[in-house]
Amino acid sequence: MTTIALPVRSRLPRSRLRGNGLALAGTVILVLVVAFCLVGPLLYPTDQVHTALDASRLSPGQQGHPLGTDDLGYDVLGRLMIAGRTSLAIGVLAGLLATAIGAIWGALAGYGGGWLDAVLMRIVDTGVAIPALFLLLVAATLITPSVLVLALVIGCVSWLVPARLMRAEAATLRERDFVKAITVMGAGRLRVVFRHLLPNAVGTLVVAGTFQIADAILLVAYVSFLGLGVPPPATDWGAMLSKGITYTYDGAWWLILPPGIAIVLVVCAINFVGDGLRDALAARGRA
Amino acid sequence: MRRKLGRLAAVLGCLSLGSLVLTACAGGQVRHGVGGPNTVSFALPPSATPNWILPLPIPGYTASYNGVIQSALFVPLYAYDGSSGEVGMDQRASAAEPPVYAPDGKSVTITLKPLTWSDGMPMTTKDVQFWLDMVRAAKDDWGAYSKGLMPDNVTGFHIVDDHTFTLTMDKTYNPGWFTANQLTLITPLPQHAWAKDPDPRKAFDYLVGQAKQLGAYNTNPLWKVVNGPFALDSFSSSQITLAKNPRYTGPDAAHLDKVTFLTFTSSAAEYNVLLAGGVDYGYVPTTNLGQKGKLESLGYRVEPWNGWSITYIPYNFNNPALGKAFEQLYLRQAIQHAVDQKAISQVIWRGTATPGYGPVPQNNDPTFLSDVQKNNPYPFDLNASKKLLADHGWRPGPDGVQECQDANACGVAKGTRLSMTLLTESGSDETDGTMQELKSELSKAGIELRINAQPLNTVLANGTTCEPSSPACAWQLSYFGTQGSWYFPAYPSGEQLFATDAGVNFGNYRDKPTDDLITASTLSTSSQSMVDYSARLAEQLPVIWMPNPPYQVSAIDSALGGVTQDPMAGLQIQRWYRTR
Amino acid sequence: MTRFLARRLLLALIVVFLVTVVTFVILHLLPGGPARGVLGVKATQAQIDAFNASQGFDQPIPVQYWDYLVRLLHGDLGASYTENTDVSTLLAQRLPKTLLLTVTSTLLGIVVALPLGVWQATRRGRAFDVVTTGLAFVLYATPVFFLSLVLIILFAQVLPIFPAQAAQGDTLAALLSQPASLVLPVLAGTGVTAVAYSRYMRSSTVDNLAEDYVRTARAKGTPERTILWRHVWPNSLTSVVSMIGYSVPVVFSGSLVVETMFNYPGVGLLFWNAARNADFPVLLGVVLVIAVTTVLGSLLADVVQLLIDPRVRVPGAKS
Amino acid sequence: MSVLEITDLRVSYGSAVAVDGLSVSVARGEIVALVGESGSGKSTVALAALGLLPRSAHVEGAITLAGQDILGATAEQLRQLRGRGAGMVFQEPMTALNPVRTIGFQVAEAIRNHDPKPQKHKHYHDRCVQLLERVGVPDARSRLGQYPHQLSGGLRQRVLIAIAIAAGPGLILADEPTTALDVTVQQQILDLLRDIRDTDSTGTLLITHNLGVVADLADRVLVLRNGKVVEEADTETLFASPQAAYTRQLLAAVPRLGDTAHEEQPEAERPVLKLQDIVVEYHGRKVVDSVSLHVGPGEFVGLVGESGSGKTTLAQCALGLVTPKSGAMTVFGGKLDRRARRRLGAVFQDPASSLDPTMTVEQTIAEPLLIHTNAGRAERRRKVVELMDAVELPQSLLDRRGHELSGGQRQRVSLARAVVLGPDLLIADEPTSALDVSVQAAVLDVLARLHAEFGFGCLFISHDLAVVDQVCERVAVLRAGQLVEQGPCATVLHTPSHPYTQALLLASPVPDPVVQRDRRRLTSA
Repeated sequence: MTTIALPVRSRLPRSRLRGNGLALAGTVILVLVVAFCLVGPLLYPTDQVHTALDASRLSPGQQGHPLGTDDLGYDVLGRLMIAGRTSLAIGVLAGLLATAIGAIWGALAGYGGGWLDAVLMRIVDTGVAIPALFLLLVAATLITPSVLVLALVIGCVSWLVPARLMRAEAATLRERDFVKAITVMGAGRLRVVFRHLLPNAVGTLVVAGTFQIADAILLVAYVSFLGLGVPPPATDWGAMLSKGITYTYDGAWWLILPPGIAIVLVVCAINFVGDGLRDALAARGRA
Repeated sequence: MRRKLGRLAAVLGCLSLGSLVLTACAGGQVRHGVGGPNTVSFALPPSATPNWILPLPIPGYTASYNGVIQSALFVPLYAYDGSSGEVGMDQRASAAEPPVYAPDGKSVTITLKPLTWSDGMPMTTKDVQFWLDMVRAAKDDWGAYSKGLMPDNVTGFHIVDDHTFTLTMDKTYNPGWFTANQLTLITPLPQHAWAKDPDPRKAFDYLVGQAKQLGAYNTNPLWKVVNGPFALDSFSSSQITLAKNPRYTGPDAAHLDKVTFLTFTSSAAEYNVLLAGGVDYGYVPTTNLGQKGKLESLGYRVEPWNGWSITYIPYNFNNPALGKAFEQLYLRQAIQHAVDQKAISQVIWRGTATPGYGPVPQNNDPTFLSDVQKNNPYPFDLNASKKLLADHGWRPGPDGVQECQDANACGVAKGTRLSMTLLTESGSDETDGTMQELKSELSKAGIELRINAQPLNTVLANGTTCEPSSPACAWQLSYFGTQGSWYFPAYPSGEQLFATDAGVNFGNYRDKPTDDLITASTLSTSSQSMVDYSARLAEQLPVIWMPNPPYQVSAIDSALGGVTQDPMAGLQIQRWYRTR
Repeated sequence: MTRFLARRLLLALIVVFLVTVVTFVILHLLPGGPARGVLGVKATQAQIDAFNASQGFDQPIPVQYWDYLVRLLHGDLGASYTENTDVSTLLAQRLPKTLLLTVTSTLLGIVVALPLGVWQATRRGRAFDVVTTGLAFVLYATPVFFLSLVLIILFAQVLPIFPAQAAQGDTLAALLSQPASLVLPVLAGTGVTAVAYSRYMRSSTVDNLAEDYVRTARAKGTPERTILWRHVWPNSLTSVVSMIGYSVPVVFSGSLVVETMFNYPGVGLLFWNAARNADFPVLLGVVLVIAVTTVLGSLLADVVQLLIDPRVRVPGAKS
Repeated sequence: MSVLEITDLRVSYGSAVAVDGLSVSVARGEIVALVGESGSGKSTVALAALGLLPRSAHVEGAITLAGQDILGATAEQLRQLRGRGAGMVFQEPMTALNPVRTIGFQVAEAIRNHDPKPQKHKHYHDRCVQLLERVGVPDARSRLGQYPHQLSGGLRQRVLIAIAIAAGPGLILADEPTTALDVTVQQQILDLLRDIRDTDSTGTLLITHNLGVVADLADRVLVLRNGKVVEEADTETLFASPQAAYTRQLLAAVPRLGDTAHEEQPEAERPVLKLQDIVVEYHGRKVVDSVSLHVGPGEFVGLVGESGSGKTTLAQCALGLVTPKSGAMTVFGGKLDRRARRRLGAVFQDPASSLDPTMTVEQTIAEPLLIHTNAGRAERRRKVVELMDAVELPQSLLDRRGHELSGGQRQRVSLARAVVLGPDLLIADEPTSALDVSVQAAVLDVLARLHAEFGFGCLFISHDLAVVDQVCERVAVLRAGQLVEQGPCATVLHTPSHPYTQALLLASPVPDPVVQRDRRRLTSA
């Protein structure tokens, strides 16, 4: 379940041994969704810049709009595509950023140990204790949101979990014999961190990264729900959903279901893939 | 095989969740409200908890609905509202008989009604003097103070007897304006109970100090002394209850035993409760207006509540980049031509907003409305926009944005681009929609509008009066959004809005003829100056005129009578009654 | 053990201190400040200056922070701009309600999720597991606001069983006087916790079932049920307990959303309104409370771990 | 009459065959050993005997335990047999007990499971105390309330044995019961198992890789290789005249004390490693207590001791991974700085973690070159190839990664990495302990060859006295952080003066049943 603003949510260890069926399904879903968002507008071009108040709130099928139009007359199917681009772009960028920051932070803490570890991890604890919602609200008043800015902001509030993961991983790896052996033979800190710790944590990081992306997509949805999303006429699934929700009682299901399903589907799919990757890595670890 | 099917189920599970939403359908008839039989619950707008009980406004404690509570407990000297059908004095709700102006218009004699404080003491002229003394002593801390106006313009207070007094003014005023916009500020206060210090300044500070203790409203004996139809029953940040004042002696006694004001976080939360029957008098978010039929089947009547207000987007004439351009009337005309007010009102506001073409509220009262404003001098016409720009030396650049090619014709430097940023309130669907529509239409005329949506507070903090050299003058256009419509006092003159250097003239609009008309509207006794003012600003476009949304669209329990949706945003709850 | 606790307490204090620094600095970086928002559109520049002076905003930030800290240590969190009440009074009113919501949904989450996780683990790969795990995935991917809305539509409107909003009032008693109004918020909050906990419990149980001691128990003829509930269960529990403690921020953030959706008069709602009104003292107070709760949560997790896990509680062999 | 009768057992996982056509029977009072190296399928047999194999295992053949068919038994019948028909003792006493349950609970449960009228656990406490006393747990009653982590490894193994015999089974399945234990503890456990057999005439199926243990305890031996029995014989017959080539090879690979001749070496003047009064503390406890030691150029110095003796800590100290609280350490006569590290190599115990899984063999071996030299790609390659030859690895492995290699191959790569810069000091911490004997022999061989080539001094840490005797010239014996004896192997390991060294020597089982019998007589006397 989600956790708004939960960069701080403790990532659950998931089951091993869940065959790869789900992962495959997840991959297929993701490929389809990405194709839908990227290629879709080429095959089904719509005007997502200019409003058309004379064609607003059409139900599906009317006037050649397969999924109807929204309150400003935007074609919902076309909007779903460009919204998906935003959601996926922010999700992927923010997820990668969070993972990258977290990885380096955690590696330094876990490998450095001692006071460095203490200082770095207290900062992480502090970050965890400050509600991300607060940071996002403040950030939104400081800057004009755009895809890049939002990705940056979300990335910067959600690196804590990967940092903790990476720290644990680094602390374990530090005790591994190959690290000891090469340290003893004179390898420097940077070499150990970048040549040994990070490559060995790639598995963990990739898995953490996928979950981070899923979380970021949800977080974007929340941010938009709070009215802090990308400025119109750009939009994302979260913004579409939160806007659609206000039409719940009108029975305008075409404003709610498509973005809602898109979010749930993509987040599920990414989690499936993440689980699959974890299984694969666990299997390789056992080999 | 079984495993595979199971996995399929998991994937399908993902797909099926949303379909739950589809199943929304009509519920049964529910008893509305949360209180006893002769009570009514009223939904307050989001984040609008009343926070000031003392009928002396103080900056920082200006939540809407403070006035509603205050006037139910403490009868104002003169109440103005729209209960009679147009905005005017509400005699029943006033603490005094209509004022009698001297023929020279420089003094006014007022006779109080025989009202009684709830501790049994009669209301007297001393109670009015108490108010005046305190406001005079502490005018800088008094929220309604404006230099030169009340209390500066009252030079003498003369007590005739316990119920009659005379005010002397510094000059001749338009009596209509003076009563509506100045005398309405006065509220007789229980001097015998509240004057804890003979020094009016100290008395004022004491009362303000007490009023700041919201948690003590329930128990503080000060607030038990009231002369209005209601008394305070309970006060908390999430719910306020007023109970009928049994010792009220005026002509406007309450019908209901209790009225409860409920606070909500969001209009969506309020609407959910409304549908579940949790309030008697609530509001319908515009986006849910399609549900009118359903609400009616639930026993509500749905009525827009029009405000005594205008809505607009100020230009920042002091903006270094575009101020010069904004000064060009043709540009303002071109922009106004690109605003499709009818479509915005009809589609985005679902027919509840009223197009507004000038500085006078357009949907309530024809007294001050000029024909020019009424007939809209600049109807939606993109070709007109383009032509105006083309005629003045603007040509669309490669990206479609108009660029000045001829400084003489344009009135601005060659190469100036018509690309402007609009600071706007975030978090409102209607504002978002309006802004997108505006952006879309302007882009068709070659004017680029960049929308910068911020929380209302940020917009308020940034979109204010500024010096051209100051970095604070970076804003170009600002829209306070749905909560930012300007609500007039009873007399809709423009001295605060469009007069040079006026307090709320955020864009620094300067126009000598306008200033003259505004002065005339407050000082002359004729109403023609208001009509001329209406025509002048409808033509001159000191701001972008926008459709004026209703105060709210109300959903009122059909068994609740006596409700007038007062454009002045008063409630007159004492007149509500239950028909069942 | 006392030394361990003292150390953890010290770390907790450091974190809380850092939180105050960070939030304070961030808030004071905001352009414009709160004056205009607080005083309203009609306020004059003089009034704004007076407000800033009265709040000390004309002082350098370190001075302001020091004043804030000194007052904080005296238990003074400042006063709300908009609700003209002490922040501490507001928090004292709201916090119990939020705790009611979060603790109830956490407990309910535990009650539902832990046995569910065990059952899933023992039926791994079978229909029960796959269906419940699939559902958990879906719930996990559903934004809380969406879930709340679905609950409201289903149970407050289609079947008007429960109220769509929580009971109002300043006291906990007022809230408890209408228990039915708590059902939906608690249910939504439980959604947040139960999914996470069950997934964790499931994997913890799966891992434990593969442990050597389970084989030992089997080899001595212990029935499977006994193995599950008397051997695996207490082991899985020890790891899940700390996870529950660490999930405090998750639960709190979830409740922020749940409170806005159900008009629940708790800290989340307070926070939400304060953010909209730039009510700095309230924002600082709420963030501080959440930080303290978060820190206490992980502290509690460690303490509980200390109590239930003999490996931590009892010193080991000196070998 | 046999308590366990396995006929033609075949266990496979998919296409992989773990056990192939194995038949064995264990009679009452008889100890039968299944011996083999890792992957020989010996543990699978024990698990199969109690029906504990995972569902994915495909089992054929017949297993009769206490007269009952195992393969066709219902779940409840199996449960009844487990503990009552046969008790099982596992290798890892650290993980085989439930960490959050008391000893009392876990022992009582073993009785209770087979009580027709199960009572509360407390009811069985007296019986538990008897059992614990029977297996030699001192202070038995107070142990009931303790948790496994409060007990030492040896005590835990005794508790596991108590659990195994709690329901009075006719058979004990002992799967590597002493592998995780120190030799002195191992000796006690072996004695206990023998004692149980002697007094209760319980049959025992002993599964082990350790030929010394077999020689000490077993009556009959089956040698397993790749799931097949290669030889079956009386213990004495087998050790005296092994028939199968594999058995002979196995026996030959076991290092024995006294096999190697030692030359006296003159005291070196400038030792490559010198430790002087080293003290290391962990949480106020002295792990290493004023140890002085030196390694001369080209000299092999063994460091022996049981677990917890501080030998690994001392090694880490020498490597600069642990900072001593006091004492002086010099490497090549100076401080352990970057220049000194260039002349230093290290090999560790665990082959699984000795190589970076993300690196190829070539990258791994070449890494020290990258750190310390400017050698170009081609030169590095040449050097790596050279070393691959030296450690007897085919060049085809150059692009493999760690997890694609066997344990022995990994340790050879570790060795190659350690010597690639031609070090003057090598620190080897139990480099062969995790390896099968035959692999160990080969790796030790390589080590000797590298020594001959590079002439480095070496601190060689091991728990196995025979291995140390084979490779080292001098040896130091560590006990509880203190050095008890130090000197040439010929002296210390053959005519030890300290009683602890004597006890250690006596406890290390030798793959010779005759010697073991003599020793037993000696110790019991």
